[in-house]
This record gives sequence, C-alpha cells and structure tokens, in this order.
Amino acid sequence: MADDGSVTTSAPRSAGATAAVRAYAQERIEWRALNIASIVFFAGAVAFGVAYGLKGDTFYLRLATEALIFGAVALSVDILLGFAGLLSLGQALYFGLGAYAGALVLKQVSESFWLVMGVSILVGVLSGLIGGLIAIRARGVYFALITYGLAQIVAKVIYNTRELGASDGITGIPIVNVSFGFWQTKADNPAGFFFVVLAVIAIIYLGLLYLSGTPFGRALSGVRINENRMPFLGYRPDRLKLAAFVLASTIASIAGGLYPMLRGFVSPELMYFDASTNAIVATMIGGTGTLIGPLYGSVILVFLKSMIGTITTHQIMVIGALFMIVVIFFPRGLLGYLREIVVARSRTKDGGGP
Amino acid sequence: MLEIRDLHSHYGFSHVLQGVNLTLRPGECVGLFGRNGVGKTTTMRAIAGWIKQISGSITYNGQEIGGLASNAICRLGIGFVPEDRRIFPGLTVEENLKLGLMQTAGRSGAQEAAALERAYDLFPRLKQRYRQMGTTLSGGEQQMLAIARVLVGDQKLLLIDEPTEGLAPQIVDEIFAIMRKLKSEGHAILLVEQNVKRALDITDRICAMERGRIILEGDGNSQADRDALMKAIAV
Amino acid sequence: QDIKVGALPPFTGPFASIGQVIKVALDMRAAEINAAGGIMGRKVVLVYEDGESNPATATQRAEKLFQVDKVDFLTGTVHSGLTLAVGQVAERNNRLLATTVSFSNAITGDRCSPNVFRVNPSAGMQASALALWAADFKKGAKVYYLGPDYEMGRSTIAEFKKEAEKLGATTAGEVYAPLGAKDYSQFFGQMRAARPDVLYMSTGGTDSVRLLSQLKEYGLTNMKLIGNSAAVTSDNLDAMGNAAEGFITSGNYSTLIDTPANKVFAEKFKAAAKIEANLYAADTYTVLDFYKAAVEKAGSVDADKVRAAMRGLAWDGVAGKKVMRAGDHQAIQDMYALELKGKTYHPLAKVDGEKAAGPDLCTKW
Amino acid sequence: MSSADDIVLETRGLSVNFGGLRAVDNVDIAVRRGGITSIIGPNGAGKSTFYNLVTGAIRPTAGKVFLEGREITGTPTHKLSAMGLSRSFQITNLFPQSTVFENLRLAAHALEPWSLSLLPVGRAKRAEAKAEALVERFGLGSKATEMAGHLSHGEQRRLEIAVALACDPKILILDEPTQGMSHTDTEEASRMVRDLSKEITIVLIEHDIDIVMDLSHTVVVLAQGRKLAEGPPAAVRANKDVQTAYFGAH
Amino acid sequence: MLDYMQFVLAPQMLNGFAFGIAIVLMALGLTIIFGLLDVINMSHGEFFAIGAYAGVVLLASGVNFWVAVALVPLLMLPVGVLTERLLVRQVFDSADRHTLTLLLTLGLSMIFYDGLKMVFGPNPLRPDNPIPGGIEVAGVFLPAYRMFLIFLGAAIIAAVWAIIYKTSLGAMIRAAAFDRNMASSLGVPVSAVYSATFAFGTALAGLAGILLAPIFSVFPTMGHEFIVIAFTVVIVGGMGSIKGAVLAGLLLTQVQAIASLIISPVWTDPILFGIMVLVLMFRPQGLFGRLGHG
Ligand SMILES: Nc1ncnc2c1ncn2[C@@H]1O[C@H](COP(=O)(O)OP(=O)(O)OP(=O)(O)O)[C@@H](O)[C@H]1O
Ligand SMILES: Nc1ncnc2c1ncn2[C@@H]1O[C@H](COP(=O)(O)OP(=O)(O)OP(=O)(O)O)[C@@H](O)[C@H]1O
Ligand SMILES: [Mg+2]
Ligand SMILES: [Mg+2]
Repeated sequence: MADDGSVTTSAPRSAGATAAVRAYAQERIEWRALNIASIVFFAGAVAFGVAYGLKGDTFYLRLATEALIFGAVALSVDILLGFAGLLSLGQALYFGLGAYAGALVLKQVSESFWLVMGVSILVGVLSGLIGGLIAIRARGVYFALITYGLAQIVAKVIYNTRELGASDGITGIPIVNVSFGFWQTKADNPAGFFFVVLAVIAIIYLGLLYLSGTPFGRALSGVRINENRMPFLGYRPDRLKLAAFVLASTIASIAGGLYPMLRGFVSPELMYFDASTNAIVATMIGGTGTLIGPLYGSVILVFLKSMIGTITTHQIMVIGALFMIVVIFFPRGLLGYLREIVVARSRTKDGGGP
Repeated sequence: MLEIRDLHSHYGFSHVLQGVNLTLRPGECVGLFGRNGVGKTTTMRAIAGWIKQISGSITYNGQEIGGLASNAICRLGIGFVPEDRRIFPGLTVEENLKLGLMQTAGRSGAQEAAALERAYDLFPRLKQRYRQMGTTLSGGEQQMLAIARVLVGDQKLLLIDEPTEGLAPQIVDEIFAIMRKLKSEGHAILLVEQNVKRALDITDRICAMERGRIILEGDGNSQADRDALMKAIAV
Repeated sequence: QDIKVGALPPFTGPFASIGQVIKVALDMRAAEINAAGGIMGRKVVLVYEDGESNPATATQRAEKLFQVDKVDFLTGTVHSGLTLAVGQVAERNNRLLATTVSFSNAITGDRCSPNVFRVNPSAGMQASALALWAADFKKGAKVYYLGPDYEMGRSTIAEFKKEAEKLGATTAGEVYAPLGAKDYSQFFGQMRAARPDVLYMSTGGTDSVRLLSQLKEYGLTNMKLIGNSAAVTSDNLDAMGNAAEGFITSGNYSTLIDTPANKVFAEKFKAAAKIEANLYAADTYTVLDFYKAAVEKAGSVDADKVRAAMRGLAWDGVAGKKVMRAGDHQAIQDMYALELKGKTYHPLAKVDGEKAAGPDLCTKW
Repeated sequence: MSSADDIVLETRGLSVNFGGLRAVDNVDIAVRRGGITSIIGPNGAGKSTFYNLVTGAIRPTAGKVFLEGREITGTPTHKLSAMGLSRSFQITNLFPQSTVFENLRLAAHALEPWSLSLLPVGRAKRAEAKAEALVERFGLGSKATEMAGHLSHGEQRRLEIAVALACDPKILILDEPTQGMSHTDTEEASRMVRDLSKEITIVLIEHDIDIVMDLSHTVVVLAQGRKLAEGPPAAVRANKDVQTAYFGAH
Repeated sequence: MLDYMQFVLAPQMLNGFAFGIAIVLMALGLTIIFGLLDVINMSHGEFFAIGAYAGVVLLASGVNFWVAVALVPLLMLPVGVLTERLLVRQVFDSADRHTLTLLLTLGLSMIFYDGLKMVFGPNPLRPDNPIPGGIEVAGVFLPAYRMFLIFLGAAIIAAVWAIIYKTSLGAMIRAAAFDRNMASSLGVPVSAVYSATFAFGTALAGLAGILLAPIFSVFPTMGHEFIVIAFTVVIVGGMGSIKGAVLAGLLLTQVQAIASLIISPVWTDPILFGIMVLVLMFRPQGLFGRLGHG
C-alpha cells in the first residue's frame, strides 16, 4: 500500500517521528495532567496531615482518613469501570468483608496491623475469586445487577448471623498499634493513623498506575472497548475480567481492613447499596479511568456529606441531585475534563487531524 | 432538486467536509467518487440528517433541510441506503421491510402490499427468508434487504452508499439493473460506489471528491470527463 | 455558658418516623427546661445530626458532635447497632450517651458500656411483661409466632417464647418471614392449619401494616393478636385501618396512664407532632429530665461525675417513676399490658418493673 | 506435494444447521501450506458461516476441523489464535475507542507470554516494533494516533487486516478484505495479500472475481452450503455449474 | 397429606400466583424501558411509589377507586415524558450511556424518594381494599381483590405483548430501539417514540403502584423494596423480554412460595438469587434475550 495514506488527510506528519513515538507522546500528554493532579493530591494530603496534626485536630483528620479509606473503594470501582468497563454496584461487599475480617482478627486473634492487612488481602482475593467467577459471566448491565444482588445477599446473611453480631455488628475492636520498625503510631492517634492510611493508599495508587501502563492494563482496556474481538487475538477476556475483579475486590478489602481500626466497629450497613453507590459517585465526580480522580471524588464527597448532614436532613436529595448534575454536565468527571483540556491544547499545537 | 452549498462538518477535532458544493436535478443520477475517507459517506449522512454538526446549506426543492430531524427529511421524499446496511437485528426480514413503508405516508393498504410484493419480486431470496431475524442474513442478503427496505417507500431522491459492497457478481448486475430502472421511473439518485467502471454506466453526472471537497465535476457520458475522473481518484 | 446536648435521630432511612418523634419530644422538653431556668441556670442547647440508621455515618457524625460541637451529652439514637457503635465513640471521647428507643438486650447486657445508659425498657423486659399477661389470658394457650427474619425479630420471639412456655403456653408454629416481606399470605395456609389461639408478632413498621391488613383480607380474625411494642405504633396505625383493633402489647407507656405529668405531656405532644404520643416520645421526653437530675446531682457536666450521679438515680418519667440500675445502666420501671382500642392503647394490667427486668447481666464494671 | 504435512487446514464433513436451514452442508476442504486458497460463492452460500465454524465462533452440528493435523473442532477461539489461526471480519470489528497504534499493539501483545504482561510497556519492544511495522506497511502512518472508530470505512478495513496480521498467524483467514476499498486501494490490497502469501497461508473470501482469479492457486466454490467445485482458478471458471450459480451474465 | 395439599400447598401456590402477577406488572415497565431504550431505569421503583401515592391522594380527595385506577397511569405519563426529555436524553449519545443512564435514574430515584417522604411523611398509608371479602372454594379462601388482580394483570400483560410484537407500531418502536438513525431515516419519529415508550413504562409502574396499594400499603421506601425482586425477575427472564418477565415472575414467585414452605422463608432470597446466578451462568442473556429477539 502507498507508504503514505495521506490522501485522506491534510495533517503533515511530524517529521521523522515513528508512529510508536507519536503514540507515546500522545499518551504522555494524556497522563501528564493526571500525574500533576496526583502529585498535588498527595502533597496536599501530607501538608494537611502535618498542619492539622500540629494543630491537634481530631475530627477533620479522622474524617480525612475515612475519605482516604473510601477513596480506595472508589479506586477499586475505577479499576472495574474505567479499565475493564464493568460497573460494579456492589463494591461495598468486598469492603465490608475486609472490614469484618479485620474486626475479627483484631478482636479474636491478634492486635496486629500487619496481620489484618495480610488477612484482608487474602479475604479480598478469595471473595473476589468467588464473586468474580459468578459475576463476570454476565455482561454489561447484567454484571452491574449481579454484583448488586451479590452484595445484597451477603449483607443479608451477615445481618442474620448471630456469630457476626447480626444487625448490631461487632463493636469493641481494640485500638491497634501500627509499627513500621522505624516509626510507630496508634490507630487512635488522628495524625499518625492518617499517615498510615495515606501510605497504604499511595502504595495502592502507584501500583495501579504502574499496571495501567502494562500490557495487562492495556488488555483490560481492550476488553472494555471490544470484548468480542479479544479472543480472536488470543486473549481470554474472562480471565482478564476475573483478574480485574480480584484486583478490585482486594483493594476494597484492604480498605475494609483499615476501617475497624479507625472506627472501632463494623456493621452490615458497610456493605449496603448506599456504600457502593457512594464509591461510584466519588468515581464519577473525580473522573472514571483516571485513577487519581476517584481519590479526589472521595474526599469531596465525604466532606460534602459531612457538611450537608448538618445543614439539611434531605441529604439523599442533595446526593441524588449531585449524581444527576455530575452525570449530565460532567460525565467525564473533574479530572476527565482536565485531561481533555490538556489533550485539546496539545492537539491544536500539533495542528490537528484532517 | 437538491442543492448543497459550502457544506462543512466536524467530527471532534477533525474537519471532515471542507466546503462541499453539489447540485442534483430531478431524475438525475449523480455519482460521487473518491478514495477512502474523503468524506463521501459524511456527505450522505449530512443530507440524511444523521450529522448535526454541520454548517453551510442543504436545500431540497427550495426548502432548507440542514438541521432537520432525519424523519422529517425522509418525509420530504429522501431515501437513504447507508453503507453499513443497518438492518434492525431484533426484527424479522419482513418487519424490516415493512418499516420501509413508513417513508411514504398516506398510501392505501393495497398500495403498500403492492410495494412489498414488488420488493420481494426484485429479491426473491428475501422472500425465502422473510421470517428470519434480519441480522442472521448473510452479508449480501443484508445488503439486498437494505436496498429493498428503501425501495418499498416512494422516495423521489435516493442516497445510495456503496450498494454493491459484498455482493456476488450476479447480484451486482441485478442491483445496477434496478438502479437503472429506478432512474427510468424518474427517481433521482446520489450514488457512492467504488466500482467506478460499472457505476459510470448509469451516472449522468460525476463528481470526484478529495479531502472533503468536490474537486471535479463532469458529464457522466463524456469520455474526457470520465478519464479526468479516473485520474483524479486514482492518485 | 450553655449545656450542649447532641442528638443523632434517624431523619432518613427505615426509622425516619421515629426520628421525627424524637425531635419533637426533645425540642419540647428542652424548651420547657429552658423556660424554667435551664440546668443549674445554664441553657440547654440541642445539636442535631442525622444518624441515618447507618452506624458508619452515625459514628462519624457523633465524632463531629463531640469534637467540633463539643456536646456534653448525646441521645436520640434508634437503631441498636448504631447505639452500640456510637456508644463506643462516646467511650473513646469520654462522654455519655443515653438511648431512649434501642431495645437490643446487648446494650445493657453483654455489650454494656460504662458510658451508655438506657432509659426505655429492653426487649427482655417487654417480653416477660407480655408473657405474664398471656399466661393469665388463657391457660396453656396455643401460640403461633411470626417474626421478621433477622436478629431482633428472632430474639424478641425467643425471649417471649421462653417466658411464655415457662408459664404454660404451647407453641402452635413458628415462622420467620424475610424482613420487609411483601406478602404474608404465603404463611397463612400453615397458620390456618395450626389453629392457634394467639398470634405473637415481632414485625415492625410497614411489615406490620401488611401483615395485619393481609390477615384481615384473608379473614384470619379468630385469634388474639399480640406482639412487641414496636409492632403497632402511632406511626403505622393509620395505615392499618381497624385491622389492628384489639392488638395487645406490653410497654411502659400509654397516653391513658393516669399521672398528672402524662395528661399534660400527651396533649402537648399531640398538638406539636400531630400524632398521639407513644413510647418513643415519652422516653425521649424524659431523657432530658434524667440528664438534668444527674447534672444537678453531680454539680457538673463532667462525664465521670455525671456517670456516678446517674447510677442508681431515681427520677419521675412521664408515666411513673424510673430508676437507673447502677449495675447495667438499665432504667427500671413499671410495665403494662396494653390493648389497642380505637387508636389508643389502654392499660390492661401492670407488671412490676424489677420482675420484668430480670437480673443484671453486665460484667464490665 | 500432497503429503499430509502440507495440509494446514482441513475440514471433514463440516455441517451446521440453523433451525431448518443447513447453512453449511458436509464440506470437505483441505488448504495446502503457502499460497492463497479462495472461497467464493453467491451471497448466502455459507462462506462466512464456514469461517465461523473453522475459527470456533460457532459449533458445528457435524464434522471436524483440523489445523496442522490436530483436531481443533470446538477449541476455544483464543487458543486457536495462539495456534496460529487468525481472521479478519467481514463486518469491521475493531477497538474503536483505541488509537490505530493501540489496536495493533494490543493484537501484537496477545501472544507474548503471560509473565510479560505485568511488565511495563517500554520493555515489550517486540510487539511494538511489529505494530510500528504494520502501521507503515498498511499506510496508516498518518493516522497512528487517531481513534480507530474515527477512520473512514476503507481505512478501517485496512486496519482490520493489519490487526489480524499482528497476531503472527501461520494461517490467515480474510473475509472480504477489499470490501469497501476504493479501486486503487483494492489493487494495492491484492498486491499486499500476494506478498503476504509468501510468508503465510491465506484463505480468502472475496467477491471481486478478478482478484480471486489473479491471486489464488486454488478456488473453492460454495453454493447453498455445499461445495460445488474446487480446483485451479481457470478450471473453476470454466465449470458450467459455477457459471450458472455464481457468475451470472457478467 | 391431602389436607396438606388442600389447605397449605394449594393456597400457597395461588397466593404465589397473585403476587407473581403483581410483580410481573411492575417488571413489565422495567423490561420495556430496558428493551426498547436500553436504559436500566433505577427510578422505576419510585415511579411505582409515585403511582401509589397519587392513588392515595386521589382517593383521599373523594375519587372512586376505579376512577383512580384509570387516572393514575394518565397522570404518570407526563412524569415519564419529562424524565425522558430532561434527563435520559441528555446522555443518550454518550458511548457509555448504559452506565450513565443507570446512574442518572439512580440519582433521580433518590430525589423522588426523599421528595415523597417530604410531602407525605415517613409513615405508611394504605387505601382500603375496594373489594373486601372473598370466596371459599373447597376449603381454600380466595380473596376477591387478588382474584381480580390476577385477571386484570393477565389482561394488561397480554395487551402490552400484543402491542409490541403484533402491531406495526410495535415494530416501529423496536426499530427505533435498535438503530435510531436508520429508523429515523425510514420515517419513524424516533424522538416521540422514545418519550412515548418511556412514558408508557412509567405509566405501567404507576398502575402497578395503585393496584397493589391496598394489599401492600404505601410508604416512601416501597420503591426500592419492590425493585429488587422486579430486577431479579427481569434478569432471569432476560432484560427486555416480555415473555421472559412473565415466565420468570410467575416461576420465581412460585419457587419463593414453595421454598418458604418446605425449606424456610429465610432462604427464599438466597434461593432466588441462586436461580438468577444459575440462569446467568448458562444463559448470560437470561431465559429470553432482549426484546425483539423472540
Ligand atoms: N465518527 C467519526 N468520528 C471522527 N472522524 C470520523 C468519523 N467518521 C468518519 N470520520 C473521518 O471522516 C473522514 C471521512 O469519512 P467518510 O466515512 O465520510 O469517508 P468515505 O469517503 O465514505 O470513505 P470510505 O470510502 O472509506 O467509506 C475520514 O477521514 C474519517 O477518519
Ligand atoms: N444464525 C442464523 N440463523 C439462521 N440463518 C442463518 C444464521 N446465520 C446465517 N444464516 C443463513 O445461512 C446462510 C449462509 O450465511 P453466510 O453468512 O455464511 O453467507 P455468505 O456465504 O458469507 O454470504 P455473503 O457473501 O453474502 O456474506 C444465509 O442464507 C443466512 O441467512
Ligand atoms: Mg463511506
Ligand atoms: Mg459473508
């Protein structure tokens, strides 16, 4: 074929650059905006932690810690939705399972932070495998509704299980001591625990950022865009989806493991639909497929909810309206737009398409 | 009949149509040719009202139709056979076909039945398969259905985008025969076709398109213009 | 300086109607106390946050009340799990919480907390009071049990059954419907076949509405209906029409209990809330008296001092005297068997509070 | 010449029913290594269905498929691609929201071992070099960073073949590759298919009879699900049955 | 044994049937909106609740029950049209409109739910049973209103099915559902068809709301309490399939009725869910595929 297909286009090719180089350049531009946003996020979080820690504040630090924990759940929603194109309406299930596992470990086995992390990873992987094997058979909206049903059922079972505290949940979870060898803190130290959680979230975030650039991450995008073609290339979309599902459930479960350390209790409500939708709203606010977006979204949502709860008793209405505004006017979310602007700028600089 | 003036359209960042000018007179068959991606389909879609982001003017019998809803455009007497067939998957062959009857309002039941019958006569294969779901037809059969579906209406202007794509030679012959017949019945046709040689048999006027513009217009029956066209699109 | 009292009633979620009752009762009593000079001359200020019937939200809001609003005392919780979780927040912030609605036995039983008090009767107290009445109603009555299938629904039935069988009742059948069941008619076949004298129900809210109206739809009216105090309340009574006529429960409150305080309260509450006062209203109304008495006794709002004052404190509730048992922080009070006639519960028989409450099972202090 | 090793793809008694319709009826075909085998036939003859059977997209009602002597009937599609069987689609089936380059890279990556899939992209040079080469080879250089869904129909058809090639197939099944291509592009495409056939075995479904006659060493004619004729182009063309069933009055 | 059949099993199954019809009525609107517009309408439950409350208001203002049954669906039409025009349509062109419409209607359901609670208060209400009493056949009591529901429900379902599959209007609606542009170019007034379809689904939800109100009572959370089972039914039957919804609705309620008898009511929900999972494992598209696929 003609070495230059440019009959169809007026765009001059950037001199000498190979397609791969140009493809990379474009991807870098897309990510640049997000990377700056993530640096701002984590730097801001550290500054906040230091400032409020010095101030001796409790409430806001603990609220921010909670926002980070829920942010991880939103991240897990983003892995499924933004990468594999699967909308999970039951992500709180894995959060809840991690939380229950953490609570039981702390109460009955050992007051060890590391053991809780290990167990919640294990619980996340196992429950993700089981849930995933069921859910990934379904596609599109069926997937959404299956995950929804799965979470409902398990929450109900726990609600009915006396050994797990039934509807009352589990209280009286001891305050753990978190030790990194060189530094240690207790879960009831607002600033200390904030930094512990921040570190965990940062590790998760960086891990996902790395994954998004690997062939695995790209294959997930392939599943999202055209699952049907994947097997003809030699991929197994079911395996890829399962891997994404397990990854997401594990992250949600880790976040769950942190929760009882912060709040000292667990209850079936942690797995309810509301909790799952909050994670989705946070993801949508921040921007699906952006990874850092859900963390922003979670912070915004948690603080917003904390505020409107005081102002009005119609928070449901406010959240509902927020939902609709985001979906209609900002379907790409905060960072989605940021990315778009940056990309558009770079496009106009290069001269654009035909 | 159809008059396009300085038509522009954009898909996101790309400026696809960059000032198309095209005129079509009643009963005339105009061929629109060009390499892949020059904007032939986009032009058709703009006329049919599938693309909303356009500027410039498209008038049909003196009425501005740019920006009208597709169904309003259809009701004015413009029929469209799109390049990718667009058979409705959940409808049977017959239901697909019957839907075409909607194009022309105010016909009696008998007239509609006759229109269906004529379509089945043109494509007996469709008659054999009439209860099958539309998208389980083979590629070629779907193409026949797409054409038949528009023919059951009584449209004065037909936009036909690559009608012979994927058809066996035998059927290709039939399709050209049908188009010739349509022309003789007084239908105006805007035809996009890659099989230029065959298309030239029925076109009255020919246009070559490149980079979103019509770069050449000529008489379909003049050998000089034909040669120029071939040269223009075979860059 | 004002005394700040925080409240976490559910304004949204399944218990929203109770949340509304709580707000009216608290506002009413706080205004009265302030009009009479406040607590130790200090004004009572109520700070509300929506508890949402969700412990996760409620704990966060409780922290806000304690940390940001700096309330001295917290009340108004409904959902038992939420009370337990928030009680723990109170414990960690060294503040006190009193619930006026949650009736899970655990709150003053195996999960008792030095910082948590209960003004209303527990599930156990209600069950034994009703069982005492049932034993008198018919010797060896055949009881059919129907409850929502969750911890509270089951434990309430178990509690009652234990007491009732001790007193000679027999069990005709037992069925647990999913919480929020839409259609109870599917249980009526078995129920009809068992021919019980008494149907004991531990449903609540709209479940009760459906159960009772469907019972009537199917003409199952030839058995005595009894149940826990949350089954038929002024919130859901209107929707039942006359399907709940004759329903019997046990509790510590009825608008007809004849005390001077109650007369005034019942009327005033009805004027303010547009519904008749119920047990939640009465107990919530009286929690501020409880707190006031304790603070005045302690001479301070300091949690440790107030706690000490609360233990063993006796005060006048709307419908009679209440004593806060020091051993488990459960208020002891007289109980009644109550029968629904028209829209009002009529007291049938009185049961001694100490007897209904049973032994103190808390071992934390 | 006809030793068993030479047969890359073989079907024996392959049949499938759709309700009452026997879309593919007892078809035996043996595709020899190298060169181009074309399958032609009137519309609805069962060509695409035959492809779907071979590539595992549909299960046959009866019959077997062999790839290099190994039976592959019912083998999941993804394994077939790993075994070297790749296909393009008659109706374009790409990753529309990915760039052209990404489409190709994704395809090229598929056959890298799993262990590599967690290493970041920078190291998977091989797949990238391949994508790069294909972009150039198919004249999509100027469109490398465009969304595939934004290409024109003809460009998408080209990309469709390129993606199928990126899987490094031993045997490539092309379903009407030139459908919708302009005349010049068609000529180039057929040149390219001929070039490709020097490296890999190609099975071609095509209605452009000139291309078929020009390129293939064997032509198989299907009609109404059955094999009507098989042989070198000239012989097939001369066949009376084929003429009535297919060519018409051309 | 015979006694058991007669007094326990038979009424149980009959009750299950009446409940099943009720659920199908609700699921019908859901499945139509999905099948034709590709929208998972999470606010369907709230439409159901609005219908019930509208009924309560009409009855309270002295309107006869039967007149109210006729009026409520009409009152729901504008609700449906507005929802479709103002909300659903906004995201219709988006690539991931499945997700977006799902989230959008979820948000809407929150607003409706809270709004209903604000206007009518959190307490349950219930209109009186318009046909109290019943007949006793072979010792089995059949409440009159439920019998009526079974017949009316069956008639409505049949009518809806006929409209969609047997009329050219139905073919038009289905075509518009599959390919907007093409349908439009064939003269189908797509925009009106969408609004009408959405409104029709909404009206069905409202109708179910008022018809079920005397039995199930009316309260703000009724929407999401009923929507769960309606979704299960729709998934098992196949999203968008009317046949599927009917079959699954009747089947699942029977399973529920019988399982609650011989196992325990506690297990009915997990059992229903288990069925859903099983169906999806072997037929990911549900028992019957999308509307129009048969
Ligand atoms: N949905 C779209 N988004 C962005 N760009 C598009 C879209 N559709 C088409 N294009 C671009 O518009 C240009 C013209 O496309 P069009 O389909 O009109 O070409 P065509 O002349 O019909 O080509 P072909 O012969 O291949 O069908 C192409 O370069 C294509 O990349
Ligand atoms: N799922 C199905 N159900 C019923 N009939 C089917 C199904 N799939 C294909 N068919 C029928 O089988 C026959 C063969 O179809 P196929 O697509 O294989 O034809 P083809 O040879 O590729 O034709 P074309 O050249 O037009 O693409 C057609 O008549 C078609 O209608
Ligand atoms: Mg085109
Ligand atoms: Mg084909």
